[in-house]
Amino acid sequence: MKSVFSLILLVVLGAGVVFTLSSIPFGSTSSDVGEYYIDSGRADTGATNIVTSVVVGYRAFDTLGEVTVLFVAAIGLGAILAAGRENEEKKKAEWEPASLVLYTGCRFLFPLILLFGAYVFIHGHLTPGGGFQGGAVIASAFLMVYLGCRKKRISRTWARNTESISGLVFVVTGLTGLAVGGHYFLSNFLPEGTLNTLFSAGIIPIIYIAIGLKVGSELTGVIDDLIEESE
Amino acid sequence: MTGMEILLLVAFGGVMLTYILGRISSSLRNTFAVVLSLVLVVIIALMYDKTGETIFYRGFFGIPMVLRINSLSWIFAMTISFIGCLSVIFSLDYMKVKERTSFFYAMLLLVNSSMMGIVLAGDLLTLFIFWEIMSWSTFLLISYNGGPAIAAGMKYIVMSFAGSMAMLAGIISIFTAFGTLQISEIAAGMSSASSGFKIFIVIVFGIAFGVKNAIWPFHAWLPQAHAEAPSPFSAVLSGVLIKMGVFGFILTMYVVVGLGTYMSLGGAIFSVRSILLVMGAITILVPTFVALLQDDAKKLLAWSTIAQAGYIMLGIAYGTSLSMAGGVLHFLSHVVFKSLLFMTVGAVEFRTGGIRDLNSLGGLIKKMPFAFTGTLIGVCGLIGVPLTNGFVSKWLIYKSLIFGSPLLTFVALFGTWGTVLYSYKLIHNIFLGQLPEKLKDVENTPLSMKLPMIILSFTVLLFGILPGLPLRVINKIVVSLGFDSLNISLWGIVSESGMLNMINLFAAILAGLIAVWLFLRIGARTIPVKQDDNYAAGAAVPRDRYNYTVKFYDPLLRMISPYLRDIFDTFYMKIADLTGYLSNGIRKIYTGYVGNYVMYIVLFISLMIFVQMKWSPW
Amino acid sequence: MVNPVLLIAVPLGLAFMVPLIDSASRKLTRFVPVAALLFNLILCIRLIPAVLENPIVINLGGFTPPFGINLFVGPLGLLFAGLISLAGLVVSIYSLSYIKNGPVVKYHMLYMLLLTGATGVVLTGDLFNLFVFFEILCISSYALVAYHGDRAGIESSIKYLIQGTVGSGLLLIGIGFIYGIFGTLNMADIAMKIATVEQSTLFVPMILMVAGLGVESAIFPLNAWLPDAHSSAPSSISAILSGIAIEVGLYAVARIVFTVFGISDIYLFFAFLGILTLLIGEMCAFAQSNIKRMLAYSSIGQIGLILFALALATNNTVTGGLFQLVNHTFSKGLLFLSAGYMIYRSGSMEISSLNGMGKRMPLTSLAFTVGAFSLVGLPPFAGFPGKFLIVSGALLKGEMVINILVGLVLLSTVIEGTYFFRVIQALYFKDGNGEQRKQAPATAVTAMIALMILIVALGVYPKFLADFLSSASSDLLDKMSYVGSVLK
Amino acid sequence: MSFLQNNIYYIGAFGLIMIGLLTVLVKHNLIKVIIGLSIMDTGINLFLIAIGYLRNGTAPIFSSPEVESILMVDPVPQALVLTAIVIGVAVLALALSLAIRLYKHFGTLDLHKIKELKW
Repeated sequence: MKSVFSLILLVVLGAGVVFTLSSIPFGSTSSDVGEYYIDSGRADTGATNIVTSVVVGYRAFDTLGEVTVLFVAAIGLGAILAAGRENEEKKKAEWEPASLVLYTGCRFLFPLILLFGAYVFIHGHLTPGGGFQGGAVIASAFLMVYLGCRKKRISRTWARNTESISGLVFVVTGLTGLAVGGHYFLSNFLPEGTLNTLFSAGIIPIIYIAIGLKVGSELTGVIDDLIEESE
Repeated sequence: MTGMEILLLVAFGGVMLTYILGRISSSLRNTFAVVLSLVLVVIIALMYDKTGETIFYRGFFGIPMVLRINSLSWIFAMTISFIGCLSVIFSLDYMKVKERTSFFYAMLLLVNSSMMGIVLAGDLLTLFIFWEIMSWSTFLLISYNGGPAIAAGMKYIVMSFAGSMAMLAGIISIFTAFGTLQISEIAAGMSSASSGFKIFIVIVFGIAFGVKNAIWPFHAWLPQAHAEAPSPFSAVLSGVLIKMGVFGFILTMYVVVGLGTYMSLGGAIFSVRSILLVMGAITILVPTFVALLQDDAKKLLAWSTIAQAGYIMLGIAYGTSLSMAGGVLHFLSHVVFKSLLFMTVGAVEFRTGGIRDLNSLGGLIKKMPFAFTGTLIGVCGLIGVPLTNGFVSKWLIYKSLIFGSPLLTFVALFGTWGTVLYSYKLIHNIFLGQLPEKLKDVENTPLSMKLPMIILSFTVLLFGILPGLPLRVINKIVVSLGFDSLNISLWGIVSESGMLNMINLFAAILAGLIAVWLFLRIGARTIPVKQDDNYAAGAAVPRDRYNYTVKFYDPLLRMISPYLRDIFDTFYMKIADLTGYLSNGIRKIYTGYVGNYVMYIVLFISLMIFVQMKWSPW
Repeated sequence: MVNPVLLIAVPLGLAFMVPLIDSASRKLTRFVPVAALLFNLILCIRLIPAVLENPIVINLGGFTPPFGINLFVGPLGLLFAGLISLAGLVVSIYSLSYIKNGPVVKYHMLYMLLLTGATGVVLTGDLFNLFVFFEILCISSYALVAYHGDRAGIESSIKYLIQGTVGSGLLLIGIGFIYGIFGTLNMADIAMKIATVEQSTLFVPMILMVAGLGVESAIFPLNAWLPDAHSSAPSSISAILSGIAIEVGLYAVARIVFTVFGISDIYLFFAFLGILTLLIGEMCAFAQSNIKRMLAYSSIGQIGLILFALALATNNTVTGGLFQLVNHTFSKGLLFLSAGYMIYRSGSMEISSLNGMGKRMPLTSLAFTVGAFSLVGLPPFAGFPGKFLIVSGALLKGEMVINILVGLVLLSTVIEGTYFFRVIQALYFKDGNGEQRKQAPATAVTAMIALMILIVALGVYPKFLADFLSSASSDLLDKMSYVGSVLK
Repeated sequence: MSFLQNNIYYIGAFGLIMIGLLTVLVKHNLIKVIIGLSIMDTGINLFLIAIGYLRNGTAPIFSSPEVESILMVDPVPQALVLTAIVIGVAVLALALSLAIRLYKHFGTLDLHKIKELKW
């Protein structure tokens, strides 16, 4: 009964959506803003990956917000899990140690994955990729270690400080732009360099590195919190 | 800075200072409160016969807020400060045993100050602001005693707040219609407004002032509130506070709407005037007999207050210069004698340890002679015995009604008969008859209570013998409202329907009294007979059963009480219940299941889309 | 001239810095929010003269709109930013002593980020940026509601999260539609192009966006999370949620409906919705015996009133609505703050357990009374001028329908008065158990006194704010000047 | 048929959104509801991408100087989706941590049984 009613509601909703979509034909949209970005993105920001130039250049403020969202979620998760944990005694579960093959494999792969993650966010302005993707890859390396090596734990202070410093780097870069480069927050005050080289696009790589480290340490922190909870 | 600004500054500043001083020392605070209220009396007395307007504040969105003084405001302000001062003095002993006295004094003074603000207001915004301050401070005072006072306070504030909201609607309609709130300017705009608008204004203001003035059918809050409030405040409440409604009526009908318009407003049969008169008449008739039913002294006085408000209403609504003078004078009389009665009952309550039940009091005449004398004079005023102020004011009202509307006169007279009955019940059950055993050790009235009683009793008699004193001021009011001037002498009044000359009456009564006194003096000697000789036909009855004042007027009451059910009180309670029931039903939509909540969101969107696709209203 | 972007950047930077500060000195962390919000408040005050002259448009990253994101700091945005920092400052002072248990550092970070998110929402000129900041606001409030980790907190938090996520999903779909239709995300740009598209096409995006934002701003059928979340959160957070979060949601709705779409056919519908919200909120509050739930429902009612006032879309009513909004922030904040310590002392949220609090905690009870009187609209507190402006503005429209709605507003005020007076009676005139008299801690008292002074000052001298609000209301209603100042 | 072909991405996107919403509406296991929210998020992301799609378009990356800009898809929705994904992840993480706590308190994840706060 209830599901039927829900279905009817959704059908009505869908009808409205279809009606509106008829004015946005699929596959042929061209927006002024998008075209502008494609045409002058390289000149404006020095990044060849236009998505990056949008994410860290034109809409860098969004990205600052986005980083904050993740930050909020990580703290929030920590706070919720910590609040409940306070009033129960700690009992350490005995973990079965991982097999040698797994253990060695993980240890072998771990630096490689880290390196890959770093590559992804350092080259964010040149190739598909960026801080978030790189950060997620880095976090996956830690997740693998947690799953494979079991007993290994990261240092929370270390993770927290990385997170904090990289967040600060983002904000301070923005504020520096406010102070020196054209007096706009997050303006690109560094030289743009030559296209398609690593040292180009001004502040974009700096921000992406900060984001990469931040996202990596945040996600690792989240994983750590959840694993601690499961113990 | 004009006198009015100084007055309000002193009044409101004094409120705060009283509270702060109370934190330091209670005796310092008491002295300060008394001095403050005396100062207010003096300031207002100095403003006698002044008229003027002054803009005192523009901070409220630039709307000029005006204070103005004229004879109407003066007489009200004088009454407020006078009764306020006496009630503060009365409180000195009364409040000694209670806690949180600083709060009480501060609130009492705040009520007085805000009432002065109301009567001095020269624009409706000022009026409304002070009106609301008065409402909530009164609420805090009524609830002060806790227990049953909680319910009383709640009833008061809800009804009063509903009234205020009606008033706010009216005030803002006026503001949007004429772009001004100054009373003197509104009157000009009002004359050209449509009659529908005028009736709307009369209705909303009528509700607001009717609630405060406890006109039937808005009286439901009053009995409980008066009964449960601390007695010094009951005096203020019954004496002046509800008279703010009278002030409001005069202001709305004769100043805002205007005399000429008021007399012709509405249809032939259901004209505003006739409706108000009928409401006034019902307000006299029913509460008078409800008062008879009461066993609680303060409740009895409370119902009597409603009934007397009906007289004032009749006088004011009738709309001739004589009736207007009668109405205003009756307001003055009522203030004096009702405050006096509440104070005497309060003194009894204070000395007997909180007994207000008429069936368990009695015989206090010897213990508290002062209170008895005060009650006697007050009751005489209430009934309208000659040589008291009540006589003069009722005489004016009867005189003005008797030719125009004999029916209303009959109702008013009939009400007076009822008044006699309950007045006798009051004075007899408290002071006459047998003294119950447990009240043997009752002490005499303390000085701080005697003083206001003496002053008020004196005023009752003074205004009764020299009605010209208040009538001179009242005549100015009457003239300023657009009526003809009255012919007034110090001793009385001459009108087309008869004349009143208190000096003749006074002489006649004095002569009569002297004759009686001489006759008694020369004639018989009284032989005191012990009552218990013949009380129970010689049977041995426990002493505390001797009180024969239980179930006063029992047969009469049994006859009339079925007709006196307070349907409006029931009606309001039903509304309150219904609101509670409805609210309880509505909140069930928040079922606690989150799936439903999401459903509401989707439902909202789907409904919008459905409506839009089906009828395309947008 | 100071740059308004600091309003967002500095608290954000400080929030990122908190872990570092924490490892340096534990005690210092608590004062970070106070410092950040004090900074914001001073900044807002310094911006007032410049903003009153001309709205400040900040192009972030130096890209001109519509290509970059811009901040639009008009009187309205500045009003909200100032309100957020002021209320935030007061509540953060209160929190110094109120929040003692649990992960305190995380509390302060989340708290600061919540307010940063709110500031971002009110200042941004970009639709998607608004969404992002909105998410910061929402997610930090989900976490803060569950801060104590008790049964009620967790339950309400998860319910809030589900509804909030559905809401933000709908908002995002709406934004997607808008981008698909107009090819831009800049609000001014969209506002300019709005006439080029048929109205009926815009209906679904608009209703999706309004519904999405409506969840956060507690408009009637979308507000089921509110009573749970506001009543279960720590009281300092309830104060912020009631005083800031839903107002910011309402701001977003108003901005989108008035400035972005600006099609006046729909305004009356919102007025009806506002009245419905008002009545339902007040009625539900009337039936409550739990003090915080009662306050939460009363927030719904107030939001309804403000929505009604805004929806009438004249300068007077919007000014009145904004005034009422300011009043609601202060009064409801004060109510929650004072109720917080009373609940802390009595250990129960039932109104009956607050009996006799007037003797046990006089100042806290006084604060509650002032807040209640102000919310009900009694002079001389801040609620009265707000109500006066709303009613006079509404009656000035002179339409019969609106007159009737005004009647309903007054009726609901009576209902509201009834339940608040009931609590006040319980505080002062009912006998409680004879516990010792003990005041709230000094920081909490400071916060409450500050709010009380603000409420009385606004009530006595409303003109102080009214002029500013009047230019804020024209900021909201004057679509053309908004477009003009962004797209020079 | 051509309608289906032309709009397959939209249909897919809204299909996912509807499935997600329906899950939230009718399922009363909290984990399933969270999965529903996640599906809905995915659908929205797909929708955003679909809006910016250009038929036969390429990624907006000038990996070498000779790449032409004519057929590049709109980069804005991609940037938006990047943000939206992160937000989705954030909410998901928070929701799961709440679910863990909820289970500790109530011993169940059935939302019909978690109705202590109501009315």
